[in-house]
Amino acid sequence: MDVGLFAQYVMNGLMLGMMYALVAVGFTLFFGVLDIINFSHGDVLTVGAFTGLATYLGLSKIGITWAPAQVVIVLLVATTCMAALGAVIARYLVLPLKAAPALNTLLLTLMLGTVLHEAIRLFYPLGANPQRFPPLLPTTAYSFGNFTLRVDSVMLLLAGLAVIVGIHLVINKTKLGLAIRAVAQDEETAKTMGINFTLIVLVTFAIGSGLAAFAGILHGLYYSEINFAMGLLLGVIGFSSAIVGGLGNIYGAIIGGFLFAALQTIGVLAMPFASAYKDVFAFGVIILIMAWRPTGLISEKISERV
Amino acid sequence: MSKARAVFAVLLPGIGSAVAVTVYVILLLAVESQAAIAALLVAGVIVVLAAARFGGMARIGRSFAERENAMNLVIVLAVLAVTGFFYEDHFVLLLMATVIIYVIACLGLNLQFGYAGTLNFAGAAFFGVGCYTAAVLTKHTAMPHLLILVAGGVMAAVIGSLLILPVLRTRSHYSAVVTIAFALLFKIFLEVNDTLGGPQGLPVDGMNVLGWEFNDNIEIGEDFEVAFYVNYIVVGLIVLALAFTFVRRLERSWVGLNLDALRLDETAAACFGLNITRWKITAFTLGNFLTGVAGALYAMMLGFIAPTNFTFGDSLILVSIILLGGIGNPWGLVVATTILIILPEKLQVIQEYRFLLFGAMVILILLFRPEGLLPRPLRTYLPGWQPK
Amino acid sequence: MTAIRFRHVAVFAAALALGLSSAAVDAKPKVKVGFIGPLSGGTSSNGIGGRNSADLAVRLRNADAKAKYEYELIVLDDECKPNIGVLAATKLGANKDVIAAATHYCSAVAITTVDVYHKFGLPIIVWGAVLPDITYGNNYKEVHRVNGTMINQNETAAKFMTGLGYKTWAIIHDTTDYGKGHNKYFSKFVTENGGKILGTFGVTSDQQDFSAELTKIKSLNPQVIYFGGLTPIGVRIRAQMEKLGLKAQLEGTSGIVSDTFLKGSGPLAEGVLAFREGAPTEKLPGGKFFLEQYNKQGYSDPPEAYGAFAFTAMTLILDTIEAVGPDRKKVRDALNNVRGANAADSITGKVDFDDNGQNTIAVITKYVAQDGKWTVWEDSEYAKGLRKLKGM
Amino acid sequence: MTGAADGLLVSRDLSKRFGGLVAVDSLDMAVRPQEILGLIGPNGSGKTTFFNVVTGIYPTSGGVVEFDGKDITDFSPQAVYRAGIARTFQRSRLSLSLSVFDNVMVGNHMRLDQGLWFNLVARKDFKRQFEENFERARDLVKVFDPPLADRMFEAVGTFPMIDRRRIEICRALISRPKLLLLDEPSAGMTHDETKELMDDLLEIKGRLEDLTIIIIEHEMGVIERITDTCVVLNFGQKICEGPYQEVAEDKLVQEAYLGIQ
Repeated sequence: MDVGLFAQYVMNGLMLGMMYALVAVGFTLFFGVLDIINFSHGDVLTVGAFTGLATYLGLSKIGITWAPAQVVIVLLVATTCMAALGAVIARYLVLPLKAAPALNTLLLTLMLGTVLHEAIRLFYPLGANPQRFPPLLPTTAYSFGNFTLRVDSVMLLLAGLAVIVGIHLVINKTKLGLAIRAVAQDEETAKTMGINFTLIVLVTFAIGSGLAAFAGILHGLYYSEINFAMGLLLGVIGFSSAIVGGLGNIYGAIIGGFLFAALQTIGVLAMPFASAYKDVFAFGVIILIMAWRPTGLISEKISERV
Repeated sequence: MSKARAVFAVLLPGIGSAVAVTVYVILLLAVESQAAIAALLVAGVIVVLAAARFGGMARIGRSFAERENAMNLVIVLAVLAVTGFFYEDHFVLLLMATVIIYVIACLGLNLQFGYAGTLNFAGAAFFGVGCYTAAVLTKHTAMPHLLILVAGGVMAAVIGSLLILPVLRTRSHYSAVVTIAFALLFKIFLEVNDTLGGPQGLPVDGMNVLGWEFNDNIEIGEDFEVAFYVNYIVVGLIVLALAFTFVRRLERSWVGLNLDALRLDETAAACFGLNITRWKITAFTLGNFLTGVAGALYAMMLGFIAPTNFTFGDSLILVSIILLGGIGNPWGLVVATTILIILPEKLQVIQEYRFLLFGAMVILILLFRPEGLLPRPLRTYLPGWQPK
Repeated sequence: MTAIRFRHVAVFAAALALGLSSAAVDAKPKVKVGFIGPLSGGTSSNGIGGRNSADLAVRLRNADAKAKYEYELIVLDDECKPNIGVLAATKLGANKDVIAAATHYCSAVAITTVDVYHKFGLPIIVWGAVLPDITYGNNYKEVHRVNGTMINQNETAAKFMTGLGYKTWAIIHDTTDYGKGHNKYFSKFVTENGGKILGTFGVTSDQQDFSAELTKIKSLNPQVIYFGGLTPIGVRIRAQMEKLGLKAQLEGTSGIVSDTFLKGSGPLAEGVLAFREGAPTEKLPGGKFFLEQYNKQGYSDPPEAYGAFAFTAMTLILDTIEAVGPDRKKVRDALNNVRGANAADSITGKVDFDDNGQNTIAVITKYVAQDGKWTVWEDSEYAKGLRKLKGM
Repeated sequence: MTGAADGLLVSRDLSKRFGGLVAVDSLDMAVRPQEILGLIGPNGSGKTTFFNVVTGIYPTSGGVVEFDGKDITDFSPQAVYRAGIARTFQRSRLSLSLSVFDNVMVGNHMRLDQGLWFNLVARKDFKRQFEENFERARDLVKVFDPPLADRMFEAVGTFPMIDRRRIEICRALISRPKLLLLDEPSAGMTHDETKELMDDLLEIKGRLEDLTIIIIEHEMGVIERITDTCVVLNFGQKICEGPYQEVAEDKLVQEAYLGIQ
């Protein structure tokens, strides 16, 4: 296969992987602090994307048409709104179930996801149709043989990287991050250390959901199209990535995300006759990995008190 | 004589409620005007709440607990009564048959989730395996259709066994993701796989037992005909009765005890010799079998199946039914399924909003009544048995 | 088996006739007619357009004092999903008060529901689905269709494109019968006309990311990408072509001739080609009248490409009922008789059913997206050479 | 000190490491048949870990466990139970949503017919077996607390701590094990309750004379009252062994306790 084409595949894979990783990080953060799966995450992403779109439309209405400004505002509004939503979800839906079996929370958030994207389908104007997402980034493209590199794709990729690095720094270099890690390590001890547990949980959910919104915008800008159902698959893939990486481990999540994208791309290359099977292939491999490493590649430490 | 009277006294509340519910359901299914339906629903809720408030529920519960077989019979008769009333209304009968079939499927999930505690998010997928098995077998083989029901179950169990290893090795969240991944994998596979009809789906022959065509309306005399769905309601009821008895006896045996024990505390269970693996596999396989049988029957009734029948969303609905009904309580399933299937069909206004509403409802239940509408009672190994 | 079913139909049809003749005493007896289309999901815009148009036909008829009956339109949603469609069809068919119906925009649904209509003896007229087998794959007397099939559509498309001088194609089609059908017929005609197909890709109808397929197509470097599928993935494919810098010309089918495609793709829609059977609404004999009436009713959504056909189908049903009375069997036979000398006039021109109940109008319109509108090729700046198509 | 040979449960050079932490450190000890051995030592001295290693919940990091003359090192929990060792847990691990009878029957697993046919179809035979075992369970519970025996079909969650402890011990004893491992039975109970429970325990011990018990306990009163001999652990090592009085005198032991507490 010629270099340009290969480069193209790598680029596609990286783009996908970036989105998956962003989603996966959210899942893993939630699990870290509360040992729960927030399955509404994928649909929070969708809501984020639509919030972004709505903001854009609003801006154009009031005559703000300078693209850079639009991008910034869209991102700000979407992320803050979703951060708020995340905190609300944590406060009123997830924390109340803290004592209940883990699967109840899983189920609750699954249903919450349904509620979210159904709400979009029903209440967003023509929400059932695919919505066009405006190209807010420069679309100039450079071609090297079969490899077309678009400025916006590069910007998206870099932005994604920046965010992931940012998260890494927040978790490892700030007091907040310290608190989050403390809670993740052992809630009781963290409390005795005078950490406000509830607050940390809310903040973590805010961060994670903000990430989702960011990923949603990324998705919109990259595919120039969003729809109410986009969250489900993204969510499940992000979740699988987090699981494969090993829940509660940010690096695991990132690796998982890119791994999954790689699997899909390889699926296409390996089975040119049936590129449609790429997801079957990807999920199949996930199941196998689960059978092989029941707690993920970078295993989460299970300490069972007896 | 006096004994008979005593028995009757015990039975009265049960039978009374059964009759009331039957009449209510007939009304609900018969009226068309949305306002009337809404009114009926409100009334129903109020009556139930009142009954619960003034201990009526307890009495009814007693009838079921002490005269179980009698009450089961009453229920079956009630269903037949409703069927008879709507003998020529295809759509109502389709709804009823659907409810019956879904209950069978949910009994399977209940074995897995309610007893063994393995949450299976691929319920619709295993249901689908049953459907597709039926589709293929009716088309390409001469296998007797009653056997095809069994085959559907076996197939589901077999395909389920592919997941056994990962499900066994993983714990709660992790095994949940295994089933979720499978649910999606299954649907995508159906969509891209042409030999099984792809997204277009497959036609399925109607059931035919000893030359009796299930998918033809039944003609009696000149211009009196009964909708063909009655056939499926009858078969459905028979299968359901078997499945119900099966699940009930399982729960009321040492096996049921084992499943509860390992669900509630694997480590402790292991320390008392329970073979965790064996019982998890048993529950998972038997559960999938039931779900598959239901699927096969459903496919033959519908006459056409497509991947969109078996989405992740559908699996979620199955799980919601279990939860709404009261985890581990077969009767709860019956009630929950009836509500979740009939309500959106009758209350057209909510039809479009049904997923939204189901979602919201489950969330509320989880927050405020996690034990469900009919909480599971303690195990009674031998109904009516009293220690000497 | 068929025979048995027929007897049933006869029986309850007769019973029905009795019931109604007794009811017919009072002034204007109610008669129910049905409509089924995709009212939710990606193709809902077409479904809603069709629904409004059928509704318009009913309203006009009810406003007409000379009409014998008062009509009620029962509307059901098939979500463009075969299994949902079967349920909807059963619901209509089982409801004996429904005399006839205009049904289905999605071929994948229509092809699966015809059996149901036959089973219940409910006469229907397809108003949008283009798969040939819907009428030609069976000999059901209940099934009719006012719009053309994809055969004529793809023949014209292939001739036209090769005529423009295009030589190489890559085909993307969704894997429903609709997409497969388009793939089959277009491949056939395009190769007959000397075109070359470099690659064919089946995609699922809810696929999100096409970069893999498109990247492979890019390496094949065709002049034209032919897309046999519906609006939602059409939008995605157009957008992702741009991302990957594909310079090829996009050629669609009737499935993307919708305002939603134009809205969804924005400026990227410019220059996309598509083909549809039947003349554009405003160019139809009764098109002007139809649009006037439609706007007068103040529906919130446009009639879309197939609205006129839905209107025609429903009007034809109402005329027939007026003529032979509300009786499924009679209506069915009357519809089968709409041919040759008895061909009906309609806003879409003559309706002339062949033995399979297929309307034999073969006019196909070529469209090009120009300035956010589906413009008829002949009047477009592209035809005049003021703008250039891609891939040449 | 006793040669390991005549012990019912014998551990030789038994070790358990978690990463860097050594929870049990090359421990040699032997329990004589029919004695009650007290296993004491400050928190985190490896007592519970020892139980978990013996019962097969944790794999050993080294050394051997012998029971009744045969090597049971790294047996699965199931196998250990079948060999005749039953235990209770520090945090009571009953199934609160199940009835008293259910909980006791879990412990009786070994004696119950697990065949599907038997359970689902042969309901007559099942009835017989059920009634036998109900009698056995009720008699056992009676020994601890007669009133409790009349409430066999109530959810365990509704009972106070002391009853739960009783039920948990019944669950362990119903299968007639040779060795009973009690992990802090007094935890979460008042002084009087503890005393009551110990009376029950001694009564049982009287009835099942071939029963051997290892008890982990912080309440020295309890230890002094019921144990024949004690083993003191600190940092996973045995620092002292012998009858309570001797042990209580021991320098190391006192340091160990004072050192920590």
